[in-house]
Formats: sequence, C-alpha cells, structure tokens
Amino acid sequence: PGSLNTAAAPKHIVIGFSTPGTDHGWLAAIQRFAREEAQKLPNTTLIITDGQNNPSKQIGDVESLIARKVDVIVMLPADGKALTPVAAKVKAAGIPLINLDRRIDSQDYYAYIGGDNYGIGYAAGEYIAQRLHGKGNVVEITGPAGISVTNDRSRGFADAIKRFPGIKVVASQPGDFLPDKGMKVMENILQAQRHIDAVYTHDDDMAMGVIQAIKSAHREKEMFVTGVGPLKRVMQMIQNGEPPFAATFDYSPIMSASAVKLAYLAATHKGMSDLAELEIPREILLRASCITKDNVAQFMKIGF
Amino acid sequence: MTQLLQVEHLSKAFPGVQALDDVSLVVQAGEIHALMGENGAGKSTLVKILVGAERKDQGRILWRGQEVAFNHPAQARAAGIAVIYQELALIPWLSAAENVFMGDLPAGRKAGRPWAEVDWKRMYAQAQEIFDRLGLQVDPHTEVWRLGVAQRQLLEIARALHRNADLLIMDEPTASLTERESAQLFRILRDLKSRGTSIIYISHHLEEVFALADRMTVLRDGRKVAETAVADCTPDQLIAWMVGRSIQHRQPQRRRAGPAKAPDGAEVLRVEGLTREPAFRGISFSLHRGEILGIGGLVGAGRTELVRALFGADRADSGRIFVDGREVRIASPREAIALGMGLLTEDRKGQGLILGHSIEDNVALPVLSRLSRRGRIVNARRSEMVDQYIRSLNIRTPSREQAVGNLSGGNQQKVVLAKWLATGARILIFDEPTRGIDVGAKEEIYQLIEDLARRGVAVLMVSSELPELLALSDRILVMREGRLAGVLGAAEASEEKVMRLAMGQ
Amino acid sequence: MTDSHKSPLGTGAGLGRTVLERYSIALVFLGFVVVASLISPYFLTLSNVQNILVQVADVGIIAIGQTFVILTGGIDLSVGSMVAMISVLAVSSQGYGVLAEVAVALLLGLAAGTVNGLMVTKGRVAPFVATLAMMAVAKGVALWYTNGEPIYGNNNAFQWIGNGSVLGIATPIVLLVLCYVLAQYALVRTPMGRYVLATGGNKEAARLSGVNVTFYETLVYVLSGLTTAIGALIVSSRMNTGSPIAGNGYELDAIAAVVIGGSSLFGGRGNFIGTLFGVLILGIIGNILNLMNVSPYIQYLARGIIIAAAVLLQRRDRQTA
Amino acid sequence: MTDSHKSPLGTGAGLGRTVLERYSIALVFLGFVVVASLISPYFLTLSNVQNILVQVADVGIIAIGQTFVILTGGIDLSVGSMVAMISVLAVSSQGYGVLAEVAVALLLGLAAGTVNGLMVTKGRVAPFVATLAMMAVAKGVALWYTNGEPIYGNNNAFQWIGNGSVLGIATPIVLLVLCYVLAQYALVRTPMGRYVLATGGNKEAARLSGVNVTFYETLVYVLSGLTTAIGALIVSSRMNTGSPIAGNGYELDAIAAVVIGGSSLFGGRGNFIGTLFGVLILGIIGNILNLMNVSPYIQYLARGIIIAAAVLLQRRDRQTA
Ligand SMILES: Nc1ncnc2c1ncn2[C@@H]1O[C@H](COP(=O)(O)OP(=O)(O)OP(=O)(O)O)[C@@H](O)[C@H]1O
Ligand SMILES: Nc1ncnc2c1ncn2[C@@H]1O[C@H](COP(=O)(O)OP(=O)(O)OP(=O)(O)O)[C@@H](O)[C@H]1O
Ligand SMILES: [Mg+2]
Ligand SMILES: [Mg+2]
Repeated sequence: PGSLNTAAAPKHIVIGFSTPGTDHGWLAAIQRFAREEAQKLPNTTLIITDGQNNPSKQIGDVESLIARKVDVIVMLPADGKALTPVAAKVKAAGIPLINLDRRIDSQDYYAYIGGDNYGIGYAAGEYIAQRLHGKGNVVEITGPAGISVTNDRSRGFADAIKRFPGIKVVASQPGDFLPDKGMKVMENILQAQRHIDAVYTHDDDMAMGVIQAIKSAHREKEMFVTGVGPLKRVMQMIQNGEPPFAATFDYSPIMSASAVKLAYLAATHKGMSDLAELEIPREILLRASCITKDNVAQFMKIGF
Repeated sequence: MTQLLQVEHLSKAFPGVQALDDVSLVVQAGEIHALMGENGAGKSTLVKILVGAERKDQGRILWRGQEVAFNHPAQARAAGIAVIYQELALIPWLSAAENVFMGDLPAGRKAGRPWAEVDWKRMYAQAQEIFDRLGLQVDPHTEVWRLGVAQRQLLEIARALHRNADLLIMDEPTASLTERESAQLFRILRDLKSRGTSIIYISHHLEEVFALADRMTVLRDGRKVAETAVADCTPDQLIAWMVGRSIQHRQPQRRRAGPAKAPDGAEVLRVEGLTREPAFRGISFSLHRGEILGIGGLVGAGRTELVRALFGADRADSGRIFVDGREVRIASPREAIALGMGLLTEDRKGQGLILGHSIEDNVALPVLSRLSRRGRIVNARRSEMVDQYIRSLNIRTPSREQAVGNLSGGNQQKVVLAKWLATGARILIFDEPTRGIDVGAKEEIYQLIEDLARRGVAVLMVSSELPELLALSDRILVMREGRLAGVLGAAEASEEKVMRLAMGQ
Repeated sequence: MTDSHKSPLGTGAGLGRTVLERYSIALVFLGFVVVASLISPYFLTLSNVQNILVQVADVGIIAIGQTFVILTGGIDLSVGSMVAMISVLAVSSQGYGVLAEVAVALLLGLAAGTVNGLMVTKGRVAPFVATLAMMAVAKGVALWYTNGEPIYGNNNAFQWIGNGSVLGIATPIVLLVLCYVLAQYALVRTPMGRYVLATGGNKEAARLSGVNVTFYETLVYVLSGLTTAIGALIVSSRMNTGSPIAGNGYELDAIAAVVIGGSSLFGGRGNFIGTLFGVLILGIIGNILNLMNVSPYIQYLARGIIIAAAVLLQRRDRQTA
Repeated sequence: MTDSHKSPLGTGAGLGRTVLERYSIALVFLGFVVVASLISPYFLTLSNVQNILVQVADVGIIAIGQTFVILTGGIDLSVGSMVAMISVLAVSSQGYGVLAEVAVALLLGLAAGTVNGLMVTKGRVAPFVATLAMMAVAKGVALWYTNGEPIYGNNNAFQWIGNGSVLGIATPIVLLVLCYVLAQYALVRTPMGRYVLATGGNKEAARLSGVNVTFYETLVYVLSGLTTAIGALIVSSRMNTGSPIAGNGYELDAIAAVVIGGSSLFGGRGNFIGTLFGVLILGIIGNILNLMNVSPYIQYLARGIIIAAAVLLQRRDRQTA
C-alpha cells in the first residue's frame, strides 16, 4: 500500500512554502523537489516564496501567506530564531506549520523535519580523522558567516576532531556556499599551506570550486575533499574514484518533498500510513549518512 | 550680396513663455548682423534653434537657400556654422586645446578608424596658434577648470574661430572681457568679415554694435520689432525698439566726484598686505561707509581672487582684515556673511546659482533663517520678498517657482543680484555685477548700487567695463599682475589713466 | 550639473505643488494598485494592506535617511550592515530594559552615521567608499560580537515596537507615517531642508551663500544612521531576535526606492513623497508576486521588468539621475 | 559641476603625467605590498603573485567596462548577475564547440549592455534603476534557464581560457593586461575616449560641442556588457561550470575598485591605471586575509578598515566622487 491515501481528497489544498532564498544550488533543489512532490499530490497548489536571504523579508513572506489564507505552511527559516515570532502568528491564524530544516525556537510548529547540521559536521570530522588515522593538516571551507547552518556544521566538526590531537585545522575560511568564492579562497589557502591532507567543505556546490582550485594546482593527490550534498555530480566523482573528492554527507534537499507530503497530510488531518498513529509524527530528524565509494550507488536517486 | 541664412516665421514656446513669436530675419554673406533685445527677448533661443540645439515649434530655416532642420549641433557645424554659446559650454576636466577641438578632435594616422589616435601635436599647435591670435595667454595643456571666467570666454571664442565657418554666431562674447581683449576680438572679426565670413553678433554693449555691425535685428518679447541697417539707426532709436518706450541712452555719466583721499563715512573695512600666491600679493586698502570702491585691471589681474579671499571663499596666505576697526579672521563665507558681507561672484553658473532650483529657493538661500519663525520658514514672507525682487529688478519669468536654469542669461544675473540685495549686507562685493545685463536693466542696477551707497552700504565693485567703473566709483583701485598698481580718485580718473596703470605703462 | 535645463523637481515649497509634481509616480502607483487588485482578490484586503505597510516600514524608514544622503549627492551603502550591527547590540542589552535597547540602537546609529559623515566631509573620502568601508566594518562587528549566532529576545516590552499597535494601527505603520511626515516637513518647511537641497544642488554656490555645507553634509549621514537605527529596532522587534544577518540587501532596496521616487543621485532634487511611493511600489511588487504564486525565478525577471516599467511610465523629463 | 575648484584627475593626455597623477594610489599600493610581504612569507612568491593576478582577472576586466560607465557619470549594477546569466548560457552551448561558447557569451554581453544603454539614453531611466532592473532580469534568466542548478563543462578547449597559458603566462593574466592596455589607450589616445570623458564632464557642453553624447553614453554600457562577458568566460572556464550564482557581488567589487582608483562617480574624471590599482588592492586584501587565516568575522572588519585607509592615504583633493 502507498504511504498515502489520495483516493478521497475532496478539498483543494493550498500549501505555502517559505524558503529563505532560491538562488543557491541546495536551495534551488529544495524548491524543485517540493514542486515535483506537489505535482504528484491531488488537488494541491504550492506557493513558493523567496526570502532573498533576509529574515525580515521572509517574515513578510510568511505574513503574506497567512493573508492569503493558505491551508498549511512549510517554512525553511533563514534563521530559526528570527522566524520564531512569525511562527506564533501562523499558529494564531490556525494554520499548521511544518518547520523544515532550521529549527524555530518555540513549540509553535505542527511538525518538524530536518537534517542534522551539527551531526553533519560531527560525522565529517570523524570520517576525516579516521581516514587520516588521527593525524594531519585539515582545511575547512565554510558557508557564509552568521547563519546557523554554518555555525552548526563548524561546531560539530570541531567537536569531533577535538578527540584527535594530531588533527590540525590549518585554515578555516568562508566560501559562502559560492563555487567561485570557494575556488578563490582555496587558491589562496593553497599558497600558504605547503601540505594539506584533507579539506572539509560545508557544501558540495561550493566544493566544486574548491576541487577546481586543487586540480589547477595539481595537488589533487595530496589531499582529499569532503562535501555536504549530495550533488549528483559529486557522487559520480566519488563513484569513479576521481580525486580529490572522497566523501560527501547526506543533507539531501529531497527533505522538502517529505515536508510537502507532511504538509498535505497535516492539512487533510491524516497520519502516515506506515505508522500506527492517527497523525504525523511531530519530529523527524534525518540521518547524516556518510556517502563514500562503498555506498554511493544507493544514494544516487536522492542526489540533486 | 547673397543671402546666406533666412529665418522665416520662427516660433518657440516654453512652459509659460512664448520665447519666439513669428520671427523672420535674413543674414547676408559677409555681413555682421547684430541681434539685439532685452534680457529674455529670445536671442539665445533663436541661436539654439538655428543650430539644432533646441527644437522649433514652427517656421522654416533656409541655409544657402535650402531648407534645413538640424537635429544636432554637429550637423550645423558640418554645414559651416560655428557658435559661441552665452552659457559657457566647456568641459572642466579636459585641456583647453581639447575643448577647442571638442566634437571634432583631429585624428592622425588611420584617421576615420575608431581606434585612430588623436593627433595631439597638431591639436596643441593649432590651439596655440589661435590663442596667440586672440592674445589668450594660456597653455593649451591647461585644464579648463583652472581658468578664470574671462579666459574661458576667450577660449570659447578660440573654439568658434578655428572652425573656419561661413557663419559665426557669437552670443555675448565680450560679456567678461576687458576692453583690450574686446578690441583684439573686433580686429579679428573685421578681418573675418573681409574674407567673406558672416557673423551674427549678440551683445548688450551698444557701442560695440554700432562700431562693428552692418545691420541689426531687434527682438522684443520674442517678436521682431525692427530689422535695419546700423547706419540708419541711432542708439536712442535702438533702445526704444528694445524696451518699447523711449528712454535716453547715455554713456554712464560720472555720478560722483568724491576726493581721492578721505571719503566722509567711517571706515568699515580695512585690508593690510593681503596675499595669496600666485594670484595677488601685498594688497592694502580701506573701504568706507557709503563708498563705492571700484577695482579695475586686465583679465587675470587677480581681482576675482582678491575678493574671494576677502570673503573667506579661499584662504589667504597672509595679511590682516579689519571690520569696523576690529581685526577679524574670515575662514569661510559664512563668517563673512555674519560680519555683514556679501559677494556676488562673477561665475554665476558655477558659483552663484543652483540652476536646478527655483528663483525663490536661490534668492532666499542666504536669508532663510531670517525668513523663519521658530525654525519654520514663513512661506508668505519668503514669497513676498522674492516677488518684490522679481518686480523691482524686472526679472522676466513666468513665476518665482521657475528653475533659474531656464532663465535667460541676463535674468539669471538679476537673480544673483537679488540674492545679495536680500541679505541687506553692510559690505557688498560685486564681481562684474552687470555681466550680460541689458541696457535698460543696467541703468536700474547702477541706480540700485548708488541707492545702496546712499543708505550707507560700503560697496566694493570689480568691473571690466571702464565706463561703468568710472561712472560709479568714488575711488578706483587698479590691479596689475596681482599687485596694487595705483588708486585713483573719481575726479582724477579717466579711461586712459586706468588703462595705463592696468597695463603698467 | 549637466542637466541644468531639465525642470526642477520636488524642491517645491508648497505641498500642493509637490503632489502635482509627483503626479506621475502617484499615477504609476495607482496603476499598480489597480492591476494588483484585479490580479489577486487577496490584494486589497485590509489585512494584506496592513501586512504590506508593516513589511515596508523598516526599509521605508531607512529610505528616509537615504533620501537625505542622496539629496546631497552622496550615497549610504552601510545601512544594511548597520541594521545587523544595531540589531545584535540592541537586543544584547535587553537585560537593562527596553529603554536601554532603544538607547543603544539610536546611539549606535548616530555614532556610525557620524563616522560616515566625517569620513566624507573631513576625510574627503568618496561617500561610496566611506560607506562601503562602514558596511564591512558594521557587518564585522555584528558577526564578531555574536560569534555569528543570533541573540534571542526575552523582553516582551521590546516586541511592542514591531508587533504592537496604537489605536488599532500597527506600531511600525505609525512610526513609518510619523517619520515621513517629519521628514517631508523638515525638507520643505525648515531652513535645514533647504540647506540640504542647496548643498546637493551646487555645493560651491551653497557654501558661498553662507550655508555650512560641511555641517549639513555630515548631518545627512547622521540622520541616515538614526533612521537605520529605527528600522533596525523594527526588524529586531518583529523577529524578537538580534540577528547578524538582518538587513541583508536593505541598502539596495532603500536606494532603489529613493531613485524610483524621482530623486537624483547627483543631488539637489527629490522629496520624501516620491521615496514613499518608491517604497510602496517595491513592497507591492514583492507582495503581489508572492500572492500570485509566481515561481521565484520568474519573480526575479518580473521584478526587473516591473521596476523598469514603473520608471519608464513616469514623466520623462524626470529621469536624469 | 559643483566641485569646479577641486583639482582634476587622471584625464592627462600623456602617460607620464598620468602616472605622476596616480602617484598617490601607486604609493598606497606599494605600501600594501610591503606590509603584506612582511606579514606573510608566502605573499611575494611568484606563484602567489600569479595566483592573485589570475584571481582578479575576472573582476579586473569587468571593472574596465564599469570605469567607462562611471566616466560618463553612470553606474552598472547588472554586471554581477550578467556574469551568472552569461556563464550558464555560454556553457550550455558547449555542444557546439568552444567558439560557440565564446560567441554566445560575447553576444549576450553586448545585447544586455545595449539594452542597458538604450534604457538610459533613449528611455531616460536613471542608470542606477535601469541596471538594477537588468540585474534582476539577468539573475532571473540564469536561474530560470538552469532551474538553479549548475551546468558542468565537458569541453577541454574551453578550459584553456581560464586555466591555459600563453608563453608561460596564465591566459587570464594575458587577457587582463591586454584589456587594460587597450582601454587606457582608447581613453587617453583616441577621440572616443576623450568624448566619453567630455560626456561625463559636462553632458550639455559636450552635446553643444557636437559630441554625439547619446551614442557614447550608450556605448559605455555596451562596453561594460562586453567586458562582463569576458569576465564571465574567465570565471566559467576556471570553474569549468556554468553557474547561476557565479559573479555574486561582482558589481560592488568592480565599482569599489573604480572608485578606490580615483574615478569620480559624478563622471568626467578617472582612468584605468587607477582602476587597475584599485582591483589589485582589493585582490591583495582578500589574498592576505586568506593567507593569514584571519577569522571571517574579523575579515569584514579588517576589509572595511583597510579600504577606508587606502583611500584616506591617497592625496586628499582626489576624493570628491
Ligand atoms: N529651457 C527653457 N525652459 C523654459 N523657459 C526658457 C528656457 N530657455 C529659455 N527660456 C525662456 O525663454 C525666454 C527667452 O530666453 P533667451 O535665453 O532666448 O533670452 P535672451 O534674449 O538670450 O536674453 P539674455 O540677454 O538675458 O541672454 C526667457 O523668458 C527664458 O526664461
Ligand atoms: N588654479 C589656477 N592655476 C593657475 N593660475 C591661476 C589659477 N587660478 C587663477 N589663476 C591665475 O591667477 C590670476 C588671477 O585670476 P583672477 O581670475 O583672479 O583675475 P581677475 O582679475 O579677476 O580677472 P578675470 O576674472 O577678469 O579673469 C590669473 O592670472 C589667472 O590666470
Ligand atoms: Mg541670451
Ligand atoms: Mg574676475
């Protein structure tokens, strides 16, 4: 049996989906997966808004969705704390809120589904440390300063490698999730660092620029790179064993498809058919799986 | 003679103003044709339409018998018409020579290709040649922003001359020149005429027109009121046509006959050894209540720089200034104004006016705080004051809200005047106060300056027009190359004596 | 100024005249409202109108200071980052009460604005560069102070600024209207406003007329800091968070609103009624595109085309900035 | 011009004179180099110098077009988004070979630049607004065409543009130098350059002198589109990717470089040697902060302070933009 009974969906459902931005690879995929999912759902309209990486613009977006009287709202906050007050407004308007990915700071959500940014950083730290046998020079290329994703991925990573005194972070610089910036930052770091064993990047898209810098310097044999994605293209490289990409961590934007599905269920007051509960679970925390050559094949279909 | 240019039934309206109304005129080959009229009569507008800088509403223009409609000044130039605009049209950051050749910089090798280089050598050499001919002592490499108003005016003339045009249009070319430069210009113009060039000449100096022109067309309120040979006309007749009633034209009469040494009023301003290198050095003089002190000299003698420094617009290197006997430091125009001074600058466009703003805003600017009550501008008081000056100075405008940039040159000058009259300053410095002002209005302005003096205002007046300097001043300071060359009392002063001092003979 | 022969704008003394001069942008605005309400039934609902006004309040108020700066021929790129800096520092002082938060915000805004102003006037640094530097510094302070983490508010009184209401009208709307009335009054009715315009219109002429151009040119940056502080208080209160990424892109929105509103980037021309319409037009574009469920990618396209159209539709001689 | 009593800049006809006039920014640049090489031993290595030059090549070339635009008193905000649009559309035509990619890039740049120019001259839209609209449209096209996802290159010939070399010198550096030599030549040696300066110096005067100001004002936006296309080709080739988020923020970098280089945003004054130094100074700041592994929070602070210092250290009377 399918996970979802669509036979008797009498009402037209409008799902509002507030994204913090749509211009970056991962966020672009978030909206694509959401849209594809919504098309599969009967009698459903999906409204996607774009917060242009500005929390207050996103507050306005959510307010617009409330004014539009949508049936359910999926919100991926630019910043969990900043979007907390508007979550209360959503609740006050009687609209169920599906909090996607970055957590709001209150209980005003109907359900939460998201990846584990801290877990991603932690898993990457462990992977790198183990692969280097607890010793080596590591470079970190982070996301933009000041957003929780970057903070969590950095903190998880730092906590994981704390246990390995031989692992030295020789440089930690922001690549802002941008491939061209990632490339330029890495080029500069390569100038100053004569020997690098591993590079931990916060994002596959940006990592594409980072590996370009490494390749141009002909140092791809010297180090390996990990990312967060999984970008299809990255998984192909891992599969083919193309250096320097060694592993990436699952933070698949396909979670937006799940969020849309949850939103639909919430709006139609249904539960998940694979579970016994009448309603959907309140929290779903996705696993930060490590994708390497060994298991890459099975992840291919959630790549973007 | 053949008809070079025919203008037929030309009309042009701006919002609120009929600038030209059914004007026709003919310019013969090889004649100097004067275009006369009061401030705002439509002279400059006519010129701009002729060369395609402004669009006409109605009428035809025939050039060598063929109807033409230039869309762009470049087309007029290609057809053989060169212009000196009244509002100096120069580009401050480019060199003097480049300004002369602007619009058709001479290309050297590979001429005609987009990457062809400018022929710098030829350009500078040719510019130097024209400057020499005009007596313009400026290095062609100098950037224009460094030049004074008179030098810029000569540069404009140089620009028109080098084109070797068949028709040369000059809109008030001598407004900022002293007699020496003007005389030089007239020689050149006569020479050009003898070689068959036609000239349309606009000026408010009637003597020039009678000395130079063959025929003239007179405009009033945008309509043609007369077209005649100069020989058939007298100055009084011309003025009657221009202003629409008959008034006596006279050379400014000597009005004052004060002695050279001790004017009666108390000393309000004394300057000792004021110096600002390289423009002027060691200037000392005093100015008294109710006195009109003229400053004469040739172009570039340092008069403008002197009064600017006095007013705090530029910093002086050394020297002392006393107001009412107390020594003062004047570090900015604001402080000068607080001391009761006012300066009407010679460069009205660059320094005197905010062209995009209304007459009202411009006139009220220095006195806004006085027009305010409890921090709020009293609009009624402001409008009333401005309207009063529009009336008393006869500023031609549809309303006080008109942007000054849309006024005719002479009317702009009147707005600057109004602005400084409104301040009620005790020490008024006028730098070329009647530049571009028509005969009728000039008379009024002389009257005004005298009234000011009579009411006890001390007036310092820089002027390049000798007759006006002689007529108005109680004493005349003459400057030469940045130094005080001499002081003449009204009784002893004559054109010849001033010129002698100015030229150092 | 090369555009000296264009008609003047918004230097008008009377309000009636100003409205008339703004006729074309008001018309464009009305056109937008009509089209938007035809397209979406939700647009002209009371709640949506309130919603739009609350949403534009922060950028709207910041655009006031920006207008002052632009009237003098300057530009203030630092407002966006300043919102972030003020946001985190104000909220982090919440332990001392809401008044402390407000005071910190205003003082910071005034201080940063003063630095901008002095760099421009005393340091003779081009406004673009001076405020670009401040943009980086303010962002750096915000990030460094918080270590990149937002500070969550716990002060209910503070929330009133962004979420409360006065006589049934949301506080941000009240603040927005108040600030615009004050600013337009200052511009057309006080000497200060005229001096600012004169400074922008022809600095040398203004100086020679006795206007203290250094003072007024500094002042406008101080005012920009002040309005930015108010804007930052509104955002922070609405988010109940001091966020180091708040205000992202506000400088562009604010400048765009000012220019769409008819002010010249060369200075000397403009007014606040135009800016307000500019702010509202930008707010409506964002709102209606969301209401209509236009794909975000198409939204970019649409926004660009609509902005160009809004300006093209205005009376032509206006556009010379 | 209100600042007619300020000294002129960089419009000098002779090269020697220009270098002298640029003395102060060259000195500031040298100061940077000295300090940077004292701070980091890696800074003055041959490979790092090459590295910096390659890195600044894209923004550097884009800053050429931007300089032309700014010389006329305009501004081009669309260059960053145009890089993204050109990047994806060029790489997506890789099936037709590297020449097709180059042709698509150049044609797109020229087309977008022409639209910008015509909006400004014929449409009389303020440059800020016109190019802001284009910024949104180009970004929309890039995202919409790719659905927000990058297009990976598979054409080795294409990679040569960004990663190849000519006589041992990296291609981007060769392109950078070539473009600057051409631009500076055009500016100081050809009528076109002088007419562009004249248009920016006093548009009305230039028009009355017979300069086709409409043509030259349009042309500079076309040139900006062209240099943006070259810049986009370099980035795309270096990443071997058509990325819809490439070029993010380039407009600010390019404008900052131009203004730091001493050009006036009011037009009429400036040159390419200044811009080049501006580009290099910005490049060095980024490089040295990375080399030293400065915390990203402090980086913002440092960048702001360094930019302000770089400009303050220049001879004062320069700064009037
Ligand atoms: N662009 C414009 N907009 C509105 N009115 C204008 C414009 N240009 C000129 N005018 C008006 O047209 C009339 C004729 O102006 P014009 O400049 O031709 O006078 P003029 O005869 O040259 O005067 P002057 O001797 O003072 O130079 C004036 O009333 C002037 O205010
Ligand atoms: N920036 C400058 N650089 C070089 N020379 C200058 C500069 N400014 C003025 N001068 C020169 O200083 C002298 C004084 O000029 P100023 O304009 O004060 O003379 P003036 O007597 O008022 O004459 P006019 O105003 O009729 O030209 C002139 O020789 C002028 O060329
Ligand atoms: Mg005239
Ligand atoms: Mg003088």
